[in-house]
Amino acid sequence: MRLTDLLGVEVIDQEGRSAGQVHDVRLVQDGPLVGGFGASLRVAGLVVGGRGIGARLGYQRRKVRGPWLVKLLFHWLSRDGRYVEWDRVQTVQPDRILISVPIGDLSRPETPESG
Amino acid sequence: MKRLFAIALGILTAIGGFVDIGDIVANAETGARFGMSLAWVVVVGVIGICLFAEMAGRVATVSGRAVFDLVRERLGARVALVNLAASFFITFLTLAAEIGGVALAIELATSVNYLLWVPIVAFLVWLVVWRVKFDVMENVFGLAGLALVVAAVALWRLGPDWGGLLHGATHPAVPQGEGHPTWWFFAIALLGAAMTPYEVFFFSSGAVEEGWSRADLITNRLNVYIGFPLGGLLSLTLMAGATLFLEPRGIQPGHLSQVALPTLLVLGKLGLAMLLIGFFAATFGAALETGLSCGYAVAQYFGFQWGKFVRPADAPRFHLILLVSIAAGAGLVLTTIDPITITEYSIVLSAAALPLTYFPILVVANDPDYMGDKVNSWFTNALGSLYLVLLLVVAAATIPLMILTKAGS
Amino acid sequence: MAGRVLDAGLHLLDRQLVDRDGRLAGKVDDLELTIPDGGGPPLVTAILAGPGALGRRIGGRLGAWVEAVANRLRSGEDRRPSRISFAVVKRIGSAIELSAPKAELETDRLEAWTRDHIIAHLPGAGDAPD
Amino acid sequence: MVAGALLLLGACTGPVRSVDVYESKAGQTAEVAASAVQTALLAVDAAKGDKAYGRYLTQVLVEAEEDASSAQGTFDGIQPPDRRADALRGRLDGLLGEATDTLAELRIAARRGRFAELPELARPLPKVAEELGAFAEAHG
Repeated sequence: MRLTDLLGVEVIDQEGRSAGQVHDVRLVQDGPLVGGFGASLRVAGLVVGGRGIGARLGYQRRKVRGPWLVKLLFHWLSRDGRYVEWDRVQTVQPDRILISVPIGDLSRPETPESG
Repeated sequence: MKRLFAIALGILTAIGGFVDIGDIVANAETGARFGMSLAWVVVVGVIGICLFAEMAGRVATVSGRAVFDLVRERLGARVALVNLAASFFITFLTLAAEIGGVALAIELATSVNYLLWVPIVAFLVWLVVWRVKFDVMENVFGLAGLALVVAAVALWRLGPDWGGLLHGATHPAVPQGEGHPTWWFFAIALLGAAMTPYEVFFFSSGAVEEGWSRADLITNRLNVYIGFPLGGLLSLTLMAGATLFLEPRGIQPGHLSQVALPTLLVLGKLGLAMLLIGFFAATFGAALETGLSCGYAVAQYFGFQWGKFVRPADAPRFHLILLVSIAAGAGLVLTTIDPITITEYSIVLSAAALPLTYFPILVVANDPDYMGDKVNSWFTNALGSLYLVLLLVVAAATIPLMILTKAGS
Repeated sequence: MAGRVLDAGLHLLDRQLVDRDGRLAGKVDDLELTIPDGGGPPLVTAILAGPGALGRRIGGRLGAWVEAVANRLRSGEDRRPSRISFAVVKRIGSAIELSAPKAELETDRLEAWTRDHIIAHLPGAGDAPD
Repeated sequence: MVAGALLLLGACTGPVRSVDVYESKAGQTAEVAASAVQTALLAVDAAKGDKAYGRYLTQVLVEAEEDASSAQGTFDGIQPPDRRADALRGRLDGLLGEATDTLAELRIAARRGRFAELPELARPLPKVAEELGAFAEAHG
């Protein structure tokens, strides 16, 4: 599997409702050791939402403050963002990802502050 | 002392490096047609390029990442590719215009048709980017470009009605017999000439080429804040010369030779010789910068090794792009399309394309992951947001105005 | 054990690769995710770089074409993009630093080809930038 | 597409409009020619004061002649729509002819290095420039 097999794919809950597309994939560095890198990166969950515009600009992080006009705009654009824990992912298909949790119960994504 | 020398050198080369074929053509044409009524655009453009170049230089210095590297990081592979295609095309057009400009300057000195000079000029441009050390290249052509100061000397010697010029510049109004769309179209051309995207590609990549560190941030600021405004002043003297000599006679400059008329009528042969040297150095220097910028943009998008700080054999794809771009640029001029026409299109499209690179830089300059404590100040952000809106309006207005005015004709 | 948290798109994708000697070695065009033998969440096992991986990122007809051409160039081998094992990744910052020289990476082949077949033939290609 | 639309627009309009179009084209042509003549006059001034190199002067004069004659050529290629346009054409052609003839003489002299003769040869030019300017003003 590649990262691009997840990015941009529509996320659907058991009632067939869409939570939008995968905007990003959250990783945690706590997997088995690999070479000089240390613990490997493990997929922890999916950041999903309706509009993908500006997902890559990094305005989800609180420490990126300005310019406020731009920050405001992209905050508003990503207001319906949700986070799906990886253990809630049931199947990954080429055109959609099925999750076991109703989209109403999903939390807001808390983007890691430091990379 | 050595540091002071380095700063002075940086400022001087920034002045000489600011003016290129686009500034020469845009300022002379505007002065001849609209007098000083569009001088304010040069001021707006200079402030804009200072803002943009300072941010890009600071980002490159602190994070080691040049403009197109960041464009791709912030916009993703797909959007950044569209961005690359547009930016590369415009930079390439500018490269062709500069090669043509060098050939035209030599034609004026030799009376031998410029088309015969084009292959030779292209070869020399390639030879310099292939062989000559980065800082030598930058300093030699930047300093030689200062010969253009002769246009300012001529203006001074002439002792024109300064009050009248200033009045024209501070009371912008569309001259009689000219339409508003045309006036605004020329305003966009002037803005694009002052704020050309390649200047920023080159400036930020140059910071990496020269291995700038945080200690050089002050040099970055001084180069930009002193050098560029003085460069802008130099292009305004070309506008003033056209206002005084060409506008009253109804001369519409379509050739480089006409731009030189005001200077030689005041200063004679020596003035003419200096001006031609200035034209040559400014356009040749800009041909080097645009050629390198073609390579920088593509290599940075794909992550190829780029730069003149390594052996050519260690940056093979970068040097291949340079070689092909320069050859193709010469090819475009050899189709006998008037280099002045290429210049006119390149500066107008430059203005339209500015948000593509300006926006990602504005965003990254606010990101502490890259910048640490060197993120934008509130003042820079306030001004930066103002310019973002301005550049978006310009980008949206350019193509409709171009069609409406038949490209200002 | 709470490890460092990263967003793959924000912190890894499209970042510059820098080799052991500070040379630029391509971009992170995609990531290889592998589900461990015992099951569980996928692990990032490699960085995918080069046209074979980039094609899919670009998408559309152009992307498919880039990927097809890249696969063509890898004649005789399996049709997969060049990969860099995560074992040689040293640090993730504003660039991704690797612990290997780029000549040892399979992503270096196009660069090497351009050098050996074109640039090296021009006089002075190997001269140091004095 | 835009060019196509303009073409269509042009085809659908009546003769009155075409006369207007023709007149504005005539005005533009006069403007370009006037600009070329004025440029040549400045070059002659420079020659008089020995302010410029011969090669440069030659180049300026060659370009001025080219500009004027190419404007004339383009204008002559446009079909005048009616009698009134014929009259306009006749008047402008006379001026353009005078301009290009004189510019050609200047170019020939400059190519031969006879820069001292330029002021004498250029004597008709100020009047031509003035008339072209007035024509452009009246029909712009």
